[in-house]
Amino acid sequence: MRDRYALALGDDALVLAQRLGEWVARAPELEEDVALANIALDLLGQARTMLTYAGELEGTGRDEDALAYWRDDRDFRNALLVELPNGDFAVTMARQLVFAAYQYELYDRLRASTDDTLAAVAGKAVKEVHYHRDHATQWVLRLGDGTDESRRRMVAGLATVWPYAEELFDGDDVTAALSAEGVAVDPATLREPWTAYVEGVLAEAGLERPADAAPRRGGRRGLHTEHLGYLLAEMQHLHRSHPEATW
Amino acid sequence: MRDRYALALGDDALVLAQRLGEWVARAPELEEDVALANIALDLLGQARTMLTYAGELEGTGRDEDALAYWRDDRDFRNALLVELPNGDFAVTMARQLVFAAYQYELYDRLRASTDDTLAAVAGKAVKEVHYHRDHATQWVLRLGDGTDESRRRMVAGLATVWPYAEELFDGDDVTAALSAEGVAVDPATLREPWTAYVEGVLAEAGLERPADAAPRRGGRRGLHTEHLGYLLAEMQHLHRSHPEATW
Amino acid sequence: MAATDEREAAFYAIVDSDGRIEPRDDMPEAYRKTLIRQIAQHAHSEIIGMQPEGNWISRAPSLRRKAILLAKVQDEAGHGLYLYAAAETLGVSRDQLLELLHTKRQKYSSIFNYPTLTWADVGAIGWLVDGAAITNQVPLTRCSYGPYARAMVRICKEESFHQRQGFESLLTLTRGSAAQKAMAQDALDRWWYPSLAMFGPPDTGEQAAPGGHTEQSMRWGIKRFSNDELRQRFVDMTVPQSEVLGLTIPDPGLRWNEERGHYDFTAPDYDELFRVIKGDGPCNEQRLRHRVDAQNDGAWVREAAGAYAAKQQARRREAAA
Amino acid sequence: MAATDEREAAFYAIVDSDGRIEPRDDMPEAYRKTLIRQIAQHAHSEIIGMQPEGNWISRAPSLRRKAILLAKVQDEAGHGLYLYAAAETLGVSRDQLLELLHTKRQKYSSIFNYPTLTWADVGAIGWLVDGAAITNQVPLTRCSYGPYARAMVRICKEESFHQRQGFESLLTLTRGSAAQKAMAQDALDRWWYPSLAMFGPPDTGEQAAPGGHTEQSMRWGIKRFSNDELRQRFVDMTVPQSEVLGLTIPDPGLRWNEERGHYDFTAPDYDELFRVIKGDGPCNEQRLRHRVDAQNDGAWVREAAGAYAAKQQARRREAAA
Repeated sequence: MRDRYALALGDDALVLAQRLGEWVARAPELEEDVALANIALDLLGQARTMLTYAGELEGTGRDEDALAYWRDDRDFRNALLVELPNGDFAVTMARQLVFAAYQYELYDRLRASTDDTLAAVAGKAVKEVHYHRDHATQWVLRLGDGTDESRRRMVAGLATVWPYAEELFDGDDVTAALSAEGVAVDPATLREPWTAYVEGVLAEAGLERPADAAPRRGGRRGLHTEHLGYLLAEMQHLHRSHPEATW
Repeated sequence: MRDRYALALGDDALVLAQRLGEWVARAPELEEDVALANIALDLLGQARTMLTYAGELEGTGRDEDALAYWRDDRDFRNALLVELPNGDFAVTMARQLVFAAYQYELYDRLRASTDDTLAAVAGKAVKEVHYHRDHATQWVLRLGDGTDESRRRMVAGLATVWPYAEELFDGDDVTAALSAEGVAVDPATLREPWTAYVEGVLAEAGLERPADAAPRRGGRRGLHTEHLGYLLAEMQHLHRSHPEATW
Repeated sequence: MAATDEREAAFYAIVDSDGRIEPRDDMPEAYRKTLIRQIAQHAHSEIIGMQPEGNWISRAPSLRRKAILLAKVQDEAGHGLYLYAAAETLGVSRDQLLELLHTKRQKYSSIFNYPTLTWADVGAIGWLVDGAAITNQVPLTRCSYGPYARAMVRICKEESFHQRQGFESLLTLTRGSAAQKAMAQDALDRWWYPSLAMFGPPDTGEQAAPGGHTEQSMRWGIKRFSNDELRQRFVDMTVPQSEVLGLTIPDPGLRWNEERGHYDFTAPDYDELFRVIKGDGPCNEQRLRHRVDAQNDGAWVREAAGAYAAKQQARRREAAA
Repeated sequence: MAATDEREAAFYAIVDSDGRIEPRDDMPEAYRKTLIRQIAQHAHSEIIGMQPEGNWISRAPSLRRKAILLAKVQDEAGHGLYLYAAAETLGVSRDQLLELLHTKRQKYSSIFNYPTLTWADVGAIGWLVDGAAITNQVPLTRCSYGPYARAMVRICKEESFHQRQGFESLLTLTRGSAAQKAMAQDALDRWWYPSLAMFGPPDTGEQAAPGGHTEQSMRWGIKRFSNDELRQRFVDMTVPQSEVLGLTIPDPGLRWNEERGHYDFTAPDYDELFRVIKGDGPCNEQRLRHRVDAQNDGAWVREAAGAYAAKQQARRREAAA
């Protein structure tokens, strides 16, 4: 059961790292090429640790690459939010704010996990994610309170990602059982601090909270958007083409 | 050696069919969804026949799918022109004009091939390609002689694809040997009728022949653009994921 | 007015004798409006329906399947063309109807608001969705409006071809590897209830459509059977096919009822159906956004074609003068 | 003018004693201009150089390699930042320099106008292209302009790390499957001569660069060795490494010359080099288009950041008043 928990956290990080990697050499300025690559690297590191741990826990000999490259999209457990296409920079920053604010609250609490590995990962990740959250916050402020065009785009970006936020706080049988044991964090407990933080940023940026729309969910059960299949085809093609190879 | 000839013709058709398929459900009008799918289907049919024949000739048991799905981009023999991204509708129509006008002259002559299979394929294909050429011609006229914007885009579209035309007329050891035997058509002999046709269309559309730029070539030797790898990753991923499966 | 009554009598005389109303015939305004809405919704479904299947053209796992799929999606575009043309005989233009689609004032079949997640979904759509569509549409080949009835004849013929291809594609999967069989079962699990929901709300009960519409459409000869009759027909046809495939329909309540001579089955979650119709399905926004983007991206092309045609006409006129 | 002469004497005194010129020191205008062009070209090469390798980030065949590659491309962006900052100490802005790049008035290294066709190309770029870059750049850590020399120290350290990673990646391929080994050899076949061409035209002969530039740069302490000296050094360093890899350098003329104490080798096709520099390489247009698109797509973001900063400043000023 812990393997399923580690897998979901690892898949979130892996898929978002893949999306952020698409920005490299196309960011609005050189500093952002550096920053986005840096965030992608942090997430990739988290993903590698989590997937490795998930593989150990399931005990079938699958390592990080077996899990990243040989599962089909129906077996991925990431939230839909992270697989959304990058859109423009405002969509990406809206997604970053929503996700990093969630991940920050998650890892902050997961440091107290009774599972030493999860606690250790969380201890390292929380510092990285603090920076990710800050980076997104700064940009939401700049874009929300910048020019008319940037404000319009920021509003649209938030509206695009907003329906995907709710899934982050969904519990399931895994999180219920593991949080009762003190291993996992009950995602529902993150909603309040997340809301406080995100609404604070929006208020400072002079942006309204997007209108409530029907939440989009399904990723944790392997019911993804049509976007994920393309992301995986690109990511996995070379690895799958040489099944026995070492790289 | 005939297998290499059939492979090059088949790869041209396969890769362009894949590109045109990307237009389906995004064409400028419903009639064009139908027309572009139709052209893609014709090309896919040509590709299947040519790849099947290439597989028979090489005698290693590779069928059309083995050749389409299990070769890497360095082994594809299509001209660079057909792998170019679709761009806007004007880029696609410029590419269609350049390619269909070439393919028409090619298949028109290949009907006289001493190779019965090639002659038969050509006999069927020349009728299809006559329609493709006419379709592209009509659009180049409409866009070139339509609005200011369409003219600007048509000029840009022609400039984009023009450097890739020359490769279509390149011969190599295969075409030299086979055209001497009457099996293949020497590509160089197609340049003159191609030029006459295309320049006629441009003149009627009131468009100038694009300025000469350094020709782009390499596809026939497996030296492709960076675009082909992505096209193949998407096309091949599912098939390669189930190496033993029948579909 | 007497003239109106007389015209109405003539209209009903044709309808009641199972004749065909043709574009130039008199028809009640409500009949015309209902038909436009129905044909337009059908046309919109064809063109939005290109997207979920089109999603797999580039990734089809064999060249043969790629060709079959490409041809199928092309047929859907063709069906859209026939149906918009049929609607145009009632005095609306394709552009007007598209505008109504793009501004959410006309709908398309909610089934296309579900994503195609795996290759097996393409087969499942052919088998189930086209199967349900045919069940709905075959009676319309005898509908009272001539152009619509004739379009339906052609469309049903092609769709039944597609339905067989979908079935055959799934059969190949279920006779293939374990992974392929699992993929097929997973697709059936996801598409079964949405397919049942394609027949619309139940005939009776709380969730039934507000009264009068069905009766009126039946009176006009543009609906021949009730939603539940058609749904039952679809289930009765599909269950034996699922047995040939060796797949399990995800309904523990499914069983043959000897007495009724029909299968009993669990009704779909109509609340979900209404949510998806209202706009909250997984892909509603994506599908409409894609359509509107295609329309907007192509605007300059359509304008150019119009400008060119006008220039050509002027030139011909000049040459003639 | 006497004052000028005096200032020039002070400049040469520093240069000749192997000292460092700092931004506030006097320097000849031609020195400043040459340095700006050289540093800018180097900075542009770093940021254009992100593209060919960036092309494989999404497709890297293991997560470890993906992380290494992402970090490497990030370092290149960082090098671009240091170098633009070094150029800015000479009185030009990054925006001005980017504008010169985007309008083809300044160049970047032609090596990046070749495509990365396979994963092995990423390793080959690390091994050969970074290897050649280091050979060129190590002497620049002692160059006469302080900010440039200091940037080079940091860059060379990171690049030599990248070079080892590229070598190690290729080594894994050559010790892997037959397909992997073939991929590595193919990459070496394609990247060898373009790498040799990175050192520029030969010192002598018809194709030599028109006279004077090299001498002047040497006199100024911003070039320490001739193109052919550096090329020879690169070949001498690389051949033994290719032997460890078990790969064959695609030059039948390559052999150890006992007498010279160097490898003899076939010179690259300088005509091709000039064609690629002129703009006719396989990817010149693609690389520049990608860069200009990124710049244009990001314009609204940079404007917003500027507007926000101005508002914040105004607010602080108001609060202080």
